[in-house]
Amino acid sequence: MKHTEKELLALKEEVSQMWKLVLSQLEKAKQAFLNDDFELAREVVSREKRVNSFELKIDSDCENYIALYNPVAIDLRLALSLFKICSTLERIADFAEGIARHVIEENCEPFSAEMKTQLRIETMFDTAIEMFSDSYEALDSENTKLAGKILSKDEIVDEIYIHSIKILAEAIRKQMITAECGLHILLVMRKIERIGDHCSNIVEEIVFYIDAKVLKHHKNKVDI
Amino acid sequence: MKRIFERIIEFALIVCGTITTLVILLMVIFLFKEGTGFFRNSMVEKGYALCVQEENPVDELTSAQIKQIFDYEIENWNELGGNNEAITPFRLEEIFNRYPEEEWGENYELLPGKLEEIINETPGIIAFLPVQYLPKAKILHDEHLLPDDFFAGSEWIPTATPAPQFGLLPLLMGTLWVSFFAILIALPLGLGVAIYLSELAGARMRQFLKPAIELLAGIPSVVYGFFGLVVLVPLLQKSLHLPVGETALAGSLILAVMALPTIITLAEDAMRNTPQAIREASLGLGANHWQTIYRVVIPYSISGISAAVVLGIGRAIGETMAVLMVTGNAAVIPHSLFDPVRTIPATIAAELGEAPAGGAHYQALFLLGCILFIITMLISITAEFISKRQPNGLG
Amino acid sequence: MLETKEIHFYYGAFHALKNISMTMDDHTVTAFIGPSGCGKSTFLRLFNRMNDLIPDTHLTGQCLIEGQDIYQKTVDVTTLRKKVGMVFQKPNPFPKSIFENVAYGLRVDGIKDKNFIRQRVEESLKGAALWEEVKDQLKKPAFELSGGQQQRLCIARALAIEPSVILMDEPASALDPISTSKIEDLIHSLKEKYTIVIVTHNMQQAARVSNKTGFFMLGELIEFNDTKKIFLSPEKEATQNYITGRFG
Amino acid sequence: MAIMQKKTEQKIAFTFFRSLSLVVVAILFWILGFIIYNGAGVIDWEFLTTAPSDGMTGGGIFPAIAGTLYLILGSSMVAFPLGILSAVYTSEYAGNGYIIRFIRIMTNNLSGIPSIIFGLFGMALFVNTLEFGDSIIAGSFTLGLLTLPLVIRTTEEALRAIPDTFRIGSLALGATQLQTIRRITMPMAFPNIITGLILSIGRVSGETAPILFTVAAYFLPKLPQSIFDQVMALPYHLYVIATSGTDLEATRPIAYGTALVLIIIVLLMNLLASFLRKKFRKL
Repeated sequence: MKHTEKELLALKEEVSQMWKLVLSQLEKAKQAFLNDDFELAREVVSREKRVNSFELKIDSDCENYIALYNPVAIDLRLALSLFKICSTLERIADFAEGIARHVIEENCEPFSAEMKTQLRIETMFDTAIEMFSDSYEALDSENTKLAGKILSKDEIVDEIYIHSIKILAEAIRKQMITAECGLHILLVMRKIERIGDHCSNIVEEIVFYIDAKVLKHHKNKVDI
Repeated sequence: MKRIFERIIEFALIVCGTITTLVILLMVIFLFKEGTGFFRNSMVEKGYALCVQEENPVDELTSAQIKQIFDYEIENWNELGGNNEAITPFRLEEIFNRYPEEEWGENYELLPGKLEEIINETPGIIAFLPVQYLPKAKILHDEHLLPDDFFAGSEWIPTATPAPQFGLLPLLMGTLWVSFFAILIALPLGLGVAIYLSELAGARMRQFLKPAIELLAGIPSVVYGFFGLVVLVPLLQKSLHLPVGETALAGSLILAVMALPTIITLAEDAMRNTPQAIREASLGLGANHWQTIYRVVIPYSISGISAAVVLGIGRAIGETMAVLMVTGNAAVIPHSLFDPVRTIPATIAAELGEAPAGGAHYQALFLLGCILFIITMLISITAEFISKRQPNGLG
Repeated sequence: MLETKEIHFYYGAFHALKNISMTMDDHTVTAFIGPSGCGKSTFLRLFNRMNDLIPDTHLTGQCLIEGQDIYQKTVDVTTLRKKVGMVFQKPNPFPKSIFENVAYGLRVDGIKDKNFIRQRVEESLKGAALWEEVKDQLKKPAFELSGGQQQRLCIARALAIEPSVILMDEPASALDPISTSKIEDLIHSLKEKYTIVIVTHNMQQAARVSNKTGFFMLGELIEFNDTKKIFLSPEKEATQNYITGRFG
Repeated sequence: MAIMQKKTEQKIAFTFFRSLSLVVVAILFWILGFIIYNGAGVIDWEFLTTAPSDGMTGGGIFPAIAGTLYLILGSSMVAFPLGILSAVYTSEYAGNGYIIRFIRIMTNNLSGIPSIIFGLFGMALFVNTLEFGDSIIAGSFTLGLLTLPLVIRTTEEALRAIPDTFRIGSLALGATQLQTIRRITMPMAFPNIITGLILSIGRVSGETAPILFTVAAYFLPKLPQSIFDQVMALPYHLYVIATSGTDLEATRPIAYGTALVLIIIVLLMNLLASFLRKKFRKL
C-alpha cells in the first residue's frame, strides 16, 4: 500500500475511534438520564476531556495531512469531511455531557413512567443513537444508501421533540411536574433533537466524501 | 598495497603525459637549434677562403656577389667599389695547369708559396683556396650568412661553389603560389559539397558520400603524386601544349583534391551546427530553402567555414610527396601557373638525403623546416582563433 | 548521526555555504529545499566529499559522521563513499548488465566470492523494490530499463555496498509521476535501515517523504525543523514565502 | 513573379551543388579506378611474396610490404601506449592548469604540422644524434611521433564524450579514480579509441616523407635482421620506382601494383574502422 494511503487510513481510524468514544458517551448519557444514575453521569462528564483531546489530535493530523500530502479529489474530500465530522462529533459529545450534567444538577423527582412513555423520550434517545451509529456504518462501509434512512429518522426525532412541548406544557399546567423540571426535560430533549441534526450533517459530509454531492440546504435530501 | 599500486599507475600516467610534452618541446627545440645554426655558417664553403692582392681595397663581399664573380657575371672590381680592374676568379684546380706536380713538394708543403706567386702576379685575382694551403695574401673577411641572404635571397643553389646560395624567396613563392591556386580550386568545390552534404543530401546519399570523402582523405599522398605523375602531367602537357607537364598547375590540382576532404568535413560540421531553431525561423518567415542556406546557415557558420578553409590551406602548404612528384622542382620564382616550381617541403624531401649532416646546406634545410613549422603553427592558431569566435549577427 | 558545525564553503571566491550547523538523526529522512543555486546540493555533497572533485573549492568548519570528522587527512575518501551512498538526479546506470551494475561496488571493493555477490545483488534489488521486475533478466543491459527502474537500480547499486547513509540529489526530478511515487515509497521503506538525506526541487516531495526539512536560501540555512512544522507553520517569513510560492 | 525567380534561383543553386558533389565523387572514382584498372592485373601471389629483381624492373614487392608492416608495428608500439596513457592523464587526471592547456594546444597544433617536419626531426634526433642510423627503430619512432597527436586527440575525444555522470556515479560508490577509469571510462571509450587507432595505422602505412631519411631503403631484398636494419616500405618504393626508375616502361606496372596495395591497405583500415564502429554501437 502506498505511503500516503496509509496516512489517510490512520486518520480515518482515529476518527472511528473517536466515534466509538462518542457513541459510548451517548449511550451512557441515555442510561444516566433514564435511570437517574449519578455515577454514570459523572463518568460521562469526566470522559468529555478525552473527547476534546481526540478532537485536537485529529484536527492537527488533518492539517498535517493536507499540508504535507496535498491531497486531491477523493482524498481531499475525505480529509475535509473527516475534519468537519470530527468537530461535529465533538459537539455531539458536548450534548451528551450536557445531558449528563442535567442528571447531576437538577433536583427533580424522577418523573413517572407514564410520562416517559407519553414523551417517548427513550425512543427519541434510541433513534438519535441509531442515526449516529448508522452514519458511522455509512462512513465505514462507504455506503450512501444508508443516508436516506438516517435522514428520515431525523424527522421522527423532530416530530417527538415538537410533540413533547405540548405534553410538557400540559403537565406543567396540570402541576404534575414543576415548571423548572419540565423545562429541564425540554432542554434535554432539545439536545437530543440537536444530536439528530448533527447526525444529519455528518451524513451530508459522508455523501460529499463518497459521491461528491452537496446536500446542505437542500429541500429533498430525504429522497436520496 | 592497493594504494601503492594505484600510486604507481598514476605516476606512470603522469610520466607519459610529461614524456609527450617533452617530446613535443624537444622537437621544436631541435628544429630551431639546427635551423638557427645556419646563420653561424660562413658564406664561403667550409674549409675554404677567398684571397685577393694586398693592394685590393675591397674587404668584404656578399654571398650573392661572390657567386656572380665566379659565374663571370661581375667582371670588374669597380662594380664592387674597388679599383677599375678586371676580376680574375681563380680556383685551386687551375694550379694543375700552371705547375707540374713535382714542384708542390712531398706533402704539398710548397703549395702556399706557389699560390702566393700566382696571386702576386695577377692584379685582379680573387682566389678560392682551401684553408690549409692559404698563402700570405689579403684574405677577404668571411662573414656569417646573414638573415638577408636567406630571407631575401632570390636564388636557391645550395651546391654552388664557392658561395652556395640559400635564398628562401623562390621556395616560399613556389609554396604559396601552388597552395593559393590549390585553394582557389578547392574552395568552391569543397564548399559546394559541404552545402550539399549538410543541407540537401538525403540519408542514403550521405551514407555514400561521407565514406567516399573519408577515403579521399585516406589515400596516401604518394599515391596522389603517382596519379598526378602518370595521368595529370601528360594530360596537361598535351592539352595545353606545354614544354613540360610538371608545373605549378599540376601541383595545385593535386593539392586541391587533397585539401578537399579537410574543407568538406570541417565546413559541413560547422553548417550542421547551425541550430535547427534558426533554420525553422527563417523558413517560417517565408524564405525558401536556398535563401535560408545563404542568408542564415552560411552567415551563422561562417567562422567554422573560414577555419575549414584555413586548415585546408595548411594541409596544402605542408604537403610534400605529391608536390615533389608533379611540380617539376625548379627552384625559381614562378611567373605563371605553367612554370615548374618547387615548394619548401619538396625541397627538404628532395635535398636532405644529399646534404651532409651538420653542413650549411643541412642546416638550411632545417631552417626551411622552421619556416614551414611557423607557417603551419600560425595557420592552426588562426584557425582555432577564427573557429572560437561566436557567430554574430553581422554575418 | 550526521552533524555539521559552522560549515563555510567556497567555489573560488564565491561563498556558497554560510555558517551551517545542523544535526540529522539516524533512521530519519531529512530533506533540503530551496531555490536553485541556494547551496542545498553543495551541502548534500559535503557528506561524501563529492565536492572534492570540483577544483578550486574550499571548506571550513566540521562535518561529522558518527562523531568523526570526515574531512580529516586520515580519512580515506573511497571508504567514506562506501559508507555514504549517493543517488543522482538523472539515473546513471553503467553500460553493463543489471547484475553487474549492482555488483559494481562489490567488485571495486575487491570481493570475489560469487555466491556472496549474487546474494547481495538479490538483497539489494529487493531492498530497492526492483527484484520482482528484473529477476528474470539480470543479464539484460541496464539501459533497457525504464527511467524509474533505472533510478531504482541506481539505488540498489548504492545499497549493495551497505552504506549507513544515503544521499539523494533530486532523485525523482527526471522521472514521471508514477515512477516518482515509487521512489518516494521506496524512500519510506529505506528509512527503517538507513539515514537518508534528500535534496529536492519539489516541495511536496520533501513534505511527503521527510521527517525533517531544511530550507536553504543564498547559501544560508534559513530554517531547519520538523517537516510538519515547516509546512504548517514555518517560523521564518522567507520559508513561508517560498513554500507558498510567493517567493521573490 | 518574384516567387518564380526565387524558385529558379534555388533550382540552379541546388543543381550546381549536386553536380559539384558528383565531380568530387567522380575524381575519387577516377583515381581509384585508374589505379585498380592498371594495378589489378599486376597483383598476384608472386607479386606479393617475392623480392624485386632485375634492377627493380621485375619481381614483387614483398620486402616493402614486410617493411611497412614492421613500421606499422613499431610505430604502434611507440604511439599507442604513450598516446593513450597521455590522453588518459590529460583528460581524466590533470585539471585545467597551464601545463595541461599547453600540452593540449601543442597536441592540437601538432596534428597540423606537415609530416616532412617529423622526417626532419626524426633524422636529426634518431638517425644522427642518437646514432640509430637509418633503421626500423628510427623510422618507428618518427612515425610514432607523427601519429602521437592523432592518437592523443582521438583518445581524448573518446574519453570526453563520456558524460561525467558515469564517473561521478562510480566514484560515489567508493571506486577510486583508477578503478573508475579501468572499469567504466575506458570500456565505454574503447570503440572510439580503437577506430581512432585503426585510422592512425592507415595513416602510418601511407606516409612517405617521414621515412625518407629515417628508415627507407631503395632496394633491399632481404628481410631485416634487427631493429637497427633498414627496410623497404611501400610508399617509398612507389615514390622511387615512379620517379627515378631506370626503365620507366618496365617499372610502371610494378608502380601500379604498389599503389593498389597501398590503397587496399587504406581501404581495409577504413572499412575495419567503420565496421567496428557499427558493431560497438549495437552493443
